[in-house]
Amino acid sequence: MIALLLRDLRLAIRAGGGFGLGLAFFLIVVTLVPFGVGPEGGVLARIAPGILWVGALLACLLSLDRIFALDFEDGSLDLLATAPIPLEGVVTIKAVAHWLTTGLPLVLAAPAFGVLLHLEGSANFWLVLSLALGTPALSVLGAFGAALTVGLKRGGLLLSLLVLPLYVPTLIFGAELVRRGASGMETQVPLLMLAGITAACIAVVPFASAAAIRVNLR
Amino acid sequence: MSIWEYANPKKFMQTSSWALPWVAGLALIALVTGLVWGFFFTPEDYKQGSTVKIIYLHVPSAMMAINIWVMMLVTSLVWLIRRHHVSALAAKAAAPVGMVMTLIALVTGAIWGQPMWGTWWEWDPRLTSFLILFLFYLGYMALWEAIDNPDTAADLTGVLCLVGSVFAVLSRYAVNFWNQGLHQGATLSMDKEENISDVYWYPLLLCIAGFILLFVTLVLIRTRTEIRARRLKALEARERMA
Amino acid sequence: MNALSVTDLAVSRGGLPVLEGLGFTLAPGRALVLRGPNGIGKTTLLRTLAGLQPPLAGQISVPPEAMAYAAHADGLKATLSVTENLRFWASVYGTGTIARALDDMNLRQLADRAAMSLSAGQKRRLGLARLLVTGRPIWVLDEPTVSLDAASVALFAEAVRTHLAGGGAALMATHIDLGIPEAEVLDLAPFKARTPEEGGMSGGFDEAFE
Amino acid sequence: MMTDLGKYADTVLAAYAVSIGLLLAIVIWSLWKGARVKRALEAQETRMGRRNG
Repeated sequence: MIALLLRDLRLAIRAGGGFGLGLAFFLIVVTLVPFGVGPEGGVLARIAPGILWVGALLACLLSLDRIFALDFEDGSLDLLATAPIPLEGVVTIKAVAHWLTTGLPLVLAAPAFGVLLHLEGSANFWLVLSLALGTPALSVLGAFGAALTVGLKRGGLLLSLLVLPLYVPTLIFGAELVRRGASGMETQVPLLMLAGITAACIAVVPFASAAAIRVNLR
Repeated sequence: MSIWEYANPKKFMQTSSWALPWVAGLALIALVTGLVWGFFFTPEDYKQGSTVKIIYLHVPSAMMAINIWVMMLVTSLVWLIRRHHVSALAAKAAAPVGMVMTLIALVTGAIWGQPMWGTWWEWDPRLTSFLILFLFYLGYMALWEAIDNPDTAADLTGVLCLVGSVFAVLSRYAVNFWNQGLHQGATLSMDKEENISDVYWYPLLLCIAGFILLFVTLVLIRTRTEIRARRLKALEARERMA
Repeated sequence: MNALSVTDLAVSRGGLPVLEGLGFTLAPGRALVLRGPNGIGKTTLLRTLAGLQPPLAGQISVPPEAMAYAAHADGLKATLSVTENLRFWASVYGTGTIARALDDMNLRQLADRAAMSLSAGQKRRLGLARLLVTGRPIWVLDEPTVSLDAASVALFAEAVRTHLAGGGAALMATHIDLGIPEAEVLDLAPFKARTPEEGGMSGGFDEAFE
Repeated sequence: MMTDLGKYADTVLAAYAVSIGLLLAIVIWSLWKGARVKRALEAQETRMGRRNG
């Protein structure tokens, strides 16, 4: 399992920009939004949680189709499915690798982007916390979507259509947590919901993803 | 005789061809009667004026939008557990009907909202939930279309339906939390029978029955089509092999 | 004691039966070559044996954790070196050592090269080296010698013989000579699935109505 | 006979028109697709010479 994780991370780094690509996309979104809505600090700070969350979501979506597609094309997925690691474990590791290469960099870089959008100190804290709690769910659910579409040639757009509705609860609670945290309101409910959704996703969704992969390899 | 016998395609084709005219006829009678009754012979609401007549379309379609998804969930489960092909095809057949129902609920809601709330679209929890449900229907149908092998498609859409159901419910809760419905309750609260007077209630019941029967009719027709399409595909494949 | 035994097996591809009534056994130390024209279902059969798809009918009996499957595609990562590719599979199968596989497949000089810079034949050898590091006794190989030159085929045959001598078994599908004359040959053509009119099984649901 | 819909006539009529239009669309589509597949299947069965329906 660890070997698989190391291999995936190594592949992401060698492929060039495994870590950087999502981050660069995130930066572009954050740069473009002020051009769209105007440079007014107050407005930006108010919509910043939403922008950053939607940006994180799209950045995550960008690299989803690569989770299984590469391994499917070169035959590794067949070999992994017949290897002594349970397929559920493979799926989970793949999602973890995806999170480490896209989710984690976003979490770490989020305060910098928050500053660009005039988020204040405490809001930045909530932003990092919400992203850290929420992005793992994005990767796990994304792996599920990727597992469903792994055999398809034109899977990219379909993948987005399948995955985005699944992201709604995480997006809502994530952005709401930042908004409430920034304005000093009660944060317990969105915090618990966000963490709960992520925990439940990690625990349950890999089984569905593994089932989907098995069906696709038939 | 067990209910599972209807999962045999032969038996299903026989039974459905016998039942179809009856169900279709009843659907037509119930829908026409209910809608005519509601449209021409019910009074205006003192607050909402004649817009109250939209409930005869809005409420049944909204109910069906949700119930059809539940039906798809049940048939998907039956397919995944007992591997009855007719069940999977019934789920496939129901999805476009559900999508149209969702669309009707959304459009009538928006048209109704325009004079009532002064805006076509309000990010009201219910409307938003239906928009999300609409996306789920779209994704489900797109996945069916994208996969060539019918058994693979049935399996994958079944799994998607399962996971999607959980997230649809979760989204409903999340959306409620996100925007605590400023508008619901202010309008007619339709869930509580006692808030609706009998004058509106009876034609509404008839319309609901009509929508259900129409749905059954459509699912029977479409499932028959899907079964035939699969037989056609199998015959073509065999012809190529021979 | 058989390593692998198959009775009355039927396999399907895309919902249509392709092979039926198939039965054979494979004892330790023996090799079996499956032959047949393209499209007969060699790959489908091997995928079924490897557990990637369920059989339409019949039994496959194989000891648990005994089989190593190698497909058409080698499953190599182009950006990883030969050693890294092998190390990965060795640790997945929990065997650890890759030195012998490198020697047996004559990959020593290439050990640090990235897989993408290998020739087609060298890649194939690396794919076969992957089999060696799995440490599994039963090899299931799909077209193992495609794109290998004569010397490499001999190298492959040698590796298979060593494996068999060590009590292993090998099941190979191919339509070209493998250079292993002592292997038994099973022609799949007589097992081609019959159409329903001829008394064969139908694809199940697809055709059964009216 | 036409009931008086008052100032909301446009709204109500639009809602009915759109809904009934959508319902008709799916009904017609289902019937058309059903007929098309049925015809294609019959043609295929005839061609393969095993008409037994």
